[in-house]
Order: sequence, then structure tokens, then C-alpha cells
Amino acid sequence: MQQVYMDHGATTPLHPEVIAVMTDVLTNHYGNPSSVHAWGRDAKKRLEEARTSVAKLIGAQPEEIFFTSGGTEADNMAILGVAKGLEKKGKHIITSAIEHHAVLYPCEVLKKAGYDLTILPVDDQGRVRPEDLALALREDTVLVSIMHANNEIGTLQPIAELARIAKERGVLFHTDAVQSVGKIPVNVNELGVDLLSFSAHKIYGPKGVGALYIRRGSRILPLTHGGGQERRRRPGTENLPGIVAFGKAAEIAQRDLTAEADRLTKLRDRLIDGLTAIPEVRLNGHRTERIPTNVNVSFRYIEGESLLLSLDLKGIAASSGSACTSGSLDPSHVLLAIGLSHEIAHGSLRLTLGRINTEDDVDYVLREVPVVVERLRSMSPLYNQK
Amino acid sequence: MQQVYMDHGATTPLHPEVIAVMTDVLTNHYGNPSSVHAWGRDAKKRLEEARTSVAKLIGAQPEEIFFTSGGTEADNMAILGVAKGLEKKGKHIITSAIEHHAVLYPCEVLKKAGYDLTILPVDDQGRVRPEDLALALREDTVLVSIMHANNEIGTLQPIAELARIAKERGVLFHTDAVQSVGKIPVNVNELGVDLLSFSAHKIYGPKGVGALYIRRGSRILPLTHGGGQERRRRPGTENLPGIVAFGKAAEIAQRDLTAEADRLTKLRDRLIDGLTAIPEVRLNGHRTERIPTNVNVSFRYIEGESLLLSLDLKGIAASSGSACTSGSLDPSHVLLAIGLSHEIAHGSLRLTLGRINTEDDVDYVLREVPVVVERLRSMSPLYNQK
Amino acid sequence: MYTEKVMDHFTNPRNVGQLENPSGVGEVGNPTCGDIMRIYIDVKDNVIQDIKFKTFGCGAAIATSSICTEMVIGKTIEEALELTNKDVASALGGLPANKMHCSNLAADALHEAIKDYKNKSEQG
Amino acid sequence: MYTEKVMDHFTNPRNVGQLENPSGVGEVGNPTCGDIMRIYIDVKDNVIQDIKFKTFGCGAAIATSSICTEMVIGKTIEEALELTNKDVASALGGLPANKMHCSNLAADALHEAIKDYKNKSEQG
Ligand SMILES: Cc1ncc(COP(=O)(O)O)c(C=O)c1O
Ligand SMILES: Cc1ncc(COP(=O)(O)O)c(C=O)c1O
Repeated sequence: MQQVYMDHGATTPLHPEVIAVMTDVLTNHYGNPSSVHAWGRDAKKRLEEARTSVAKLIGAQPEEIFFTSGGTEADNMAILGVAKGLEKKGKHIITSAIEHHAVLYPCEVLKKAGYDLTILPVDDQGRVRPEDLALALREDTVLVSIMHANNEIGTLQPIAELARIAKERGVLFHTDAVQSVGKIPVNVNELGVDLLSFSAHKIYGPKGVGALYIRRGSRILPLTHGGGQERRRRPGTENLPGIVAFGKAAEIAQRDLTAEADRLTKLRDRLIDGLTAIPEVRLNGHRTERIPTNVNVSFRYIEGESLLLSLDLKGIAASSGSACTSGSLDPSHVLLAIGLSHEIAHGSLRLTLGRINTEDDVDYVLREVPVVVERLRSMSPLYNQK
Repeated sequence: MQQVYMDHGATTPLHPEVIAVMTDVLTNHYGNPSSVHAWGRDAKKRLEEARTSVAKLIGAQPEEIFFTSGGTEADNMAILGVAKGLEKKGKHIITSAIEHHAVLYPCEVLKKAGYDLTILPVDDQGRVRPEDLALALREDTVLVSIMHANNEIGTLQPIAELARIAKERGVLFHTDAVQSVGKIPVNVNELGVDLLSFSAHKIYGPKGVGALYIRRGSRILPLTHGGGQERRRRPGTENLPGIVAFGKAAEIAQRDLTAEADRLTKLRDRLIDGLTAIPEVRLNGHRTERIPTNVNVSFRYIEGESLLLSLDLKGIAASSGSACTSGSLDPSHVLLAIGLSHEIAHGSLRLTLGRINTEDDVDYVLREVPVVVERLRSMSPLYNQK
Repeated sequence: MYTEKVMDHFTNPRNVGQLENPSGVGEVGNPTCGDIMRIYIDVKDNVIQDIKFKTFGCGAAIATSSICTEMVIGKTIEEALELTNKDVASALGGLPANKMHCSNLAADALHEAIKDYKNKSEQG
Repeated sequence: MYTEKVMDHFTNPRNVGQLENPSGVGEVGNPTCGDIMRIYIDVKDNVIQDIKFKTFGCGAAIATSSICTEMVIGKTIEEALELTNKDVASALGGLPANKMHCSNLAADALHEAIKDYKNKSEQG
């Protein structure tokens, strides 16, 4: 049976060049970068080379890159770290309704601890309105955190514009760019952001490593305390194999970005066109202001998990915003935020493309999805039309 | 030139079987354990198998193991997490003077936030006196954190006895077992601890993964917030290759423990005997209550970094508690805590053995160290005797 | 995640569909929570002669509906009323913990259908 | 970490030792902070004819002592007084930032030795 992995938004297969580099480090370069001896110096050199590659991918300086264990830690570090660092300045934070839980939940934890939290709504395509941000900013606002590309619906935010509004008011701006880095050009200076999170395993690097970009001079306190690694901002023996692999993945992402973005945009648009030809389906997210890899549609009358299971039986890997797959009782907060009813949100399907996907994969998916949808609808008590 | 890596206390080379398993996961098992589809289920299965292996190594139940990014995060999670979780019960914490910074610094951060902190002294061999702990416990004590084996001098603490004293008073007990797990038998029930930290890269596993054991029912809040992974106690896409490799390393550690401990204890004792035959040297730490892999001596009149550099030039990797290698202006707080003067502490040398070390390595070190010591002493203005 | 038995019933659900003139119809759940089960029964001589279901929901919802219909076809009303959601889950070799509550409602739907049948027969 | 030049001076330090009847001796640092440098000079006709050092300290401390002695041997007292710690570090191709303060004291030790020589000659 054909195997089609279209869940690159969840995680990506490692690039073969990344596996090669990582295996070499695992086997031959086991020193601790903090050690004085040859093994340690070798490790330190590789660590700093990787930092340079990772910095380049987002147009940053190497000393503005702080390696973490992933996107979640980077998001938490940005939000909780800035809040703690600027405690004396104020206790108001602004975010959006469609952030990843790695942003929303630390914000809610701060709220419980006495902070004021403004959650900006989004329009029906998932975009924050800049005027809403302008109105929400206050004297005591210490941080704005708005994601670059949404993980579920792929919508891109007008980050440069939003960050400019925050900057005019002297407020730090963080963006969760876990889903945009490596897929579209991301440059911290063009975006004008002060903090930016990203994660290796979304760009064909390994799981367990990410980074937080911190613009020089931004005040932020660490989440954890210990050794002097990462200039005291993130202690613990560095995950050298992971970091070096991240560096390699960053180099490859930069090298292949334009060609891949073009190729994947075409595949994405074929998928969107093919799927929206099915009756009673809607495309979620913005039609054009969206990362090249994301397709998200809702099929009326059916539920997402059974859709995923059915596709899985055909060798197709996808995801859904259905409650059954979200681990909570409610369907995706993102789909609800763009105005979907619970019922429709349950019937959502996310297909996320990547470098291993081909035209043939798209053909296969466009052949199988309608069959599965039809079968599930025929079992659905809501589908009375027939 | 002979290459002798004797810095296993800093980090260990991966076991070849661990590399094989990890490379397989990196290459073939890239699913996200949270995904519903076949790739995800495959990942989830491997994740839980690894959890079982890791749990077994310390006699725990799989559901008591929470994977982290390393020892530092596990220590921080234990200390900051319990402090937050038991805030209402009290604000007094007890630790020892020779903890790793990954324990000491979070304790100091709590102190700054208004907690009371008792730092128990140690005797001249580096042991905490149980009666000191008994006296220090108060009504409002919420946590005792005392390490199992010290990373610099290898001294083992009487954890079972200390934990019993805390338990009698209803106080949670955490131990940093980063340096003991895999080297001596460690069983959470025999030790009677409620929380225990350990780290893969110290037991021939990869850097960037560790675990915190949390006894069922212990109240602890997470440090970071996001997805539902690790039963909400530690969010973020799991570092599957690292975790599976940790599982393999744990299996191997358990399998080889007794034989390796015997073999390394002999090598250790030969090293200790050989090095303490040099004039004006002292052994740091306990002579017998010490992990099989640790040798720590201080040579009068010379400084640690130049000792390390000289050994490095001979192909020998070691470490020192000298200020020049500690990243701070003071020499090791551990050596000072066992009563060494600054001057003597600067001249310390730590050799930490591991599975790749042989009798031949020991011969080589015992041949080269006296030469290097003699040469540096001949350059030292403090060495006036001659 | 799911047992083989669950996947079997999900892939080849028994008794999907609806009955033209059912003796009783029962429905539980609602689209907000993501699960709706509707069960149609045909009762003659106090015995469930035929049964069909339609389900909107996850794999567990579909599989429990399917096996539930299989378990009660040919049974008396009294026997069918003894069937619990737990029995249904056990017959499938168990369900993931988070599915036990929200998606394991087939027996409830069956009981609703029997209630409907009883109401109708009393009226009739 | 260290430049090749540092490692060269660390491995083959020039002018290690002491002078039997030095014209002046200078010492800086203390064992608590982990660095002590002692420099012996032999001055004739206002020129440093011979120079030796003994150093307790890290690689940078030993290398700076070594190159410093090399830089001033044969120089006049005035020339030697112009030498700064920074010059010494530069001559080594630089030092790691954290070594610039605590371990880069050779010029200071030299100046102390010259002061000692001047004191002695005034008294003599
Ligand atoms: C937008 C976004 N932010 C944060 C994360 C968390 O990243 P990680 O799972 O690497 O911690 C993800 C991925 O799951 C994501 O898509
Ligand atoms: C006793 C002890 N605790 C904690 C740590 C920190 O572990 P890691 O570097 O894996 O975060 C170490 C190792 O450096 C250690 O030796």
C-alpha cells in the first residue's frame, strides 16, 4: 500500500544529510563543550558553528541564539522570562486567540498569578487586526506574543506591522515562528521582532532541540538555573548532537527554501482545489496568506478522528482539530476562534506537506479522501440529505 | 599518542548499541507520539517501552518517570515544582553545601523570592550528618534535596537514612542521582526518595535527555506549559530518538552494572594509590563511600587549569575544580565545603573512569601525571622547598 | 491506541444504516461534543429482530455502536436492557481511558430505543 | 580556547626559573585567586640583561609570564616600563575574555621588579 506522510506540521522526517551529521557527532564527538581538554574544545567549536548556521537562517547574530529543548521551552522562556524580567515595569501581556498552547498556557499561568492578559481575536481567516493590537497596548504592557504562522490553519500574521506597533510603544514583541521558519523567509530584522521561537524537528532536524532568538539588550530572566551554558540563560549540558543537527537542518532549509516553497505551494493548491470540490466542505485559514505546506478543510457531518483512522488504513498520515485528537473535550480553539461551530470543527482535516511529498502523493490523497468522506457520511445520523 | 578519556563525570561516549538504536529511530521512526496515525502510534509505543526500561533501572513504575531535557531540568523541576506545588504548606527548603549548581541555584532563586533556605554543611569527606538534617526540619519545610553521589569528589550520601528522617516528618525528599545511576544500584524504594533526577549522557546515552522520577501522589507543578505530553507535567514534542536511546542505555547499564562496578573500582583504587604516592597530595572525598568511577586529588603548589592543559597535551582528558575551569572567580564550592583552602582547591584534579578505560589507561596516567606535576611545581613560586 | 477488535468494527461496522419502520429509535450525544449515536430497533415477540445504527463520532463511537448492535440482535428486550456501556467496551477488548466516557454510549442509545419502543407500544 | 602562540609559550616557557642575585624581584597575585607571578631581573647599564619567572596559575598566566620575559630582555628600564598587560596579551595573539583580568599580570610583575630594583639602587 502507498504510504503518504502528510503530517509535517506535527513533525518531519530527518533530512538524510542531517542524519549523517548527527550520527557522526553521536559517534565521534562526545565531548562536553564546557570541558577544557581536546574533546571539550572540539565540542565547543561545533556548538558555535551550529549557532552561526541557525542564526543565519533567521538573519540574527550567533550570540542572539539560545538553544532550548524545543519550541515549547522557547515559547515558555520568552513569555515567563520576559514577564519575570520586566515585573517592575508592568503586568500586562497581549497575545492572540489562535496561539499554540505553548504560548497560551504560560500566558494563562501568568494571569492566575495576577497579570492582566488581553487575548486578541482573529478574523474568519485567522488574522489579527493591527488596530486591535494598537488599542490593546497599555502603559504597563510588557510583552506582545503573536505567532507568525498558525500550526493548524497555516495563516500568516502581519508580523512586521504588528511588531512596529508594539515597538512604537516600547513593548517587546515575541513571535512563535515554529511553523514558518524554513518554509518562508524569516528575518528577525525585517520582522522587527525582539524574540522568536523555533524548533528543529519541524525543519527536518531532530526532536528535542529548539532555539529562542533574543534581540541583544532584551531583558529576560531564565526559567531554570544551574551551569553557565548559553550565557547563563539556559543551563545544562548542551545537546550537542541535536544542536549540530539543527545547524545542518538550518543550512539545508536556507539552501532549499525558495525551490521547495514553490514546489510545495503548487502541491498545496492542487490539494485545496481537489478537496474543496467535495460537497459541503470549507477551507479553513487564509487562501493566500498561508504557509506553502498547510491545507486545512472541514467536512460537514463527519468527525475528525474517524476520518484520520480511515485515512490511516489507506496509509495516509494526517491530523485533525477534532476534540478526540486534541486531548481535550473541545475541538481546536483555533477553529472555534475563526468562527466554526463545534460540529464543523470536529470534522476538520489538516494535511501538511513536506519535502518527501510528490505529485503522486497528492493524486493518491485526492483519490482516497472523497471515498472515505462519503463512507463516513453514509454512517452519519447528521447526513440526512440522502 | 595515546588518547585517554578520563572525564566520564562530565559526559560519556555513547555505547555503540545506543548509537545503533538511536540512528534507527532518527532514520525510520520519525512520528510524533501524539499523532493518531501509524507513524504516531509507532512512536508512542517506542516512547512507552523506553519509559519502562528507564523506570526499571531505578526500580520505579513507568508512570512515575517524566522525561526532561537533562539533569539540570529535572533538578529545577523537582525544586521549583515542589516549591510551587506546596506553597501553601510552607516556604522552607533544605539542601546541602555540595550540591550541583542545578540544585543550589534554583534553591537560591527561591530564597530571593522569600523562601527560607537551610544549607547543611558536610564533613571533611563530604558527608551530610543525619543529625543535622533532623535538627533542620521544621513545620514549614516542604522539600529536602540532597544529592546521591557528588559529581566532583564522588562521595555517596547516606540517602536512605536521610530520606527516612524526612519521611518521618512528612517532608518530600529529592535526590540528584545524576552521578550514581548506572554506576551503583539505585532503587527509589530502597532509598525511600520521592523525587530523583538523572541524565542519559552520564550513562552512555545521548546529551539532551534526562528524567525526573516523581513518586505517585507527590504534589508538584510543571515549570513549562503547553501540550499534554508527559501527563501535562512536561510539555513539548518528545525527544523520541533521545528517549529511546536513554531506554537502551538504561538497559545496558542495568545489565553491566555489577561487572563494571567491580572492574572500575579496581582501576579507581589503583589510580588513587598511584597518585597519592606523589608527595604533597591529598585525596578529596570519602575513601570507600564513593562511586567506583571517581578519583579526585589536590596537588599542592600548582593550579588546575595548567595541569589539565599539560595532561591534554599528553592526550589525557580530565577536569579540575580550579576557578579557571569553573567559570567563576572562586574554586569549586564542593572542595571549599570539605575544608580545603583556596590554594589547595585550585590544584585539584578529577579523573572519572568509564567503560572505555583500561588497565593500560591507568598505567599511562600514572606515568604521566607525576611528570606533569613535577614540571609545574618547578615553575611555581610557591614550591620553595627545593 | 485501539484494540484489533475495535479496528475490525470500525473498518467493517455491522448493521450500519436505518430501518424504514422501526419499532423504536434512540439517540444520544450531540454534535457539540463530537459524538451522536442513533439506534433503530425492530422488535417482534419481545425480541430484537433487527437493529441498525448511524453514528457521528470517533473510532470508538463507531466501533461501540457496531458491536452493541451485534450483541443484542436476537435478544429479548429484558436481556438488551441489562447490557451496559461497560459490557460493550469489554466486548471490544477495552477502550482507551479517555474514550470510556464520551464515546462509549451505544448501550445508552439502545436503551433509549427500547424506551421509545415501549412508549409507542403503550400508546399503540 | 587559547591561540597557538599561547600554547607554545605554555608548553615551552622561556626563562623559567630564578636568579641567584637579582637586581630586583616583583610579585603579583595571591594563591586565593589562583595566580601568582614572580619575576626576577638582572639590570646592568640600565638594561635588562637577564630575566626569569616563576608562576603559579593557569595556562594564560604561564604564557603571559613567558612572553613578557622574552619581550623585555635586552630592553632598557624605560622601554620595559612602557610594556602593558595589554601588549603582552596582544603579543600572544589575544587571550580569552575571562583571562584578560585575572591571569594577565606579567607586565605588572615586571614593573614591580623594576620598582624593587630602583628602590634597591637608591638605597645602595
Ligand atoms: C506553532 C507551534 N508552536 C510551538 C510548538 C511546540 O514545539 P515543540 O513541540 O517542538 O516543543 C509547535 C509544535 O508542536 C507549534 O506548531
Ligand atoms: C550531580 C549533577 N547534577 C546535575 C547535572 C546536570 O546534568 P545535565 O548537564 O545533564 O543537565 C550534572 C552534570 O553536569 C551532575 O553531575
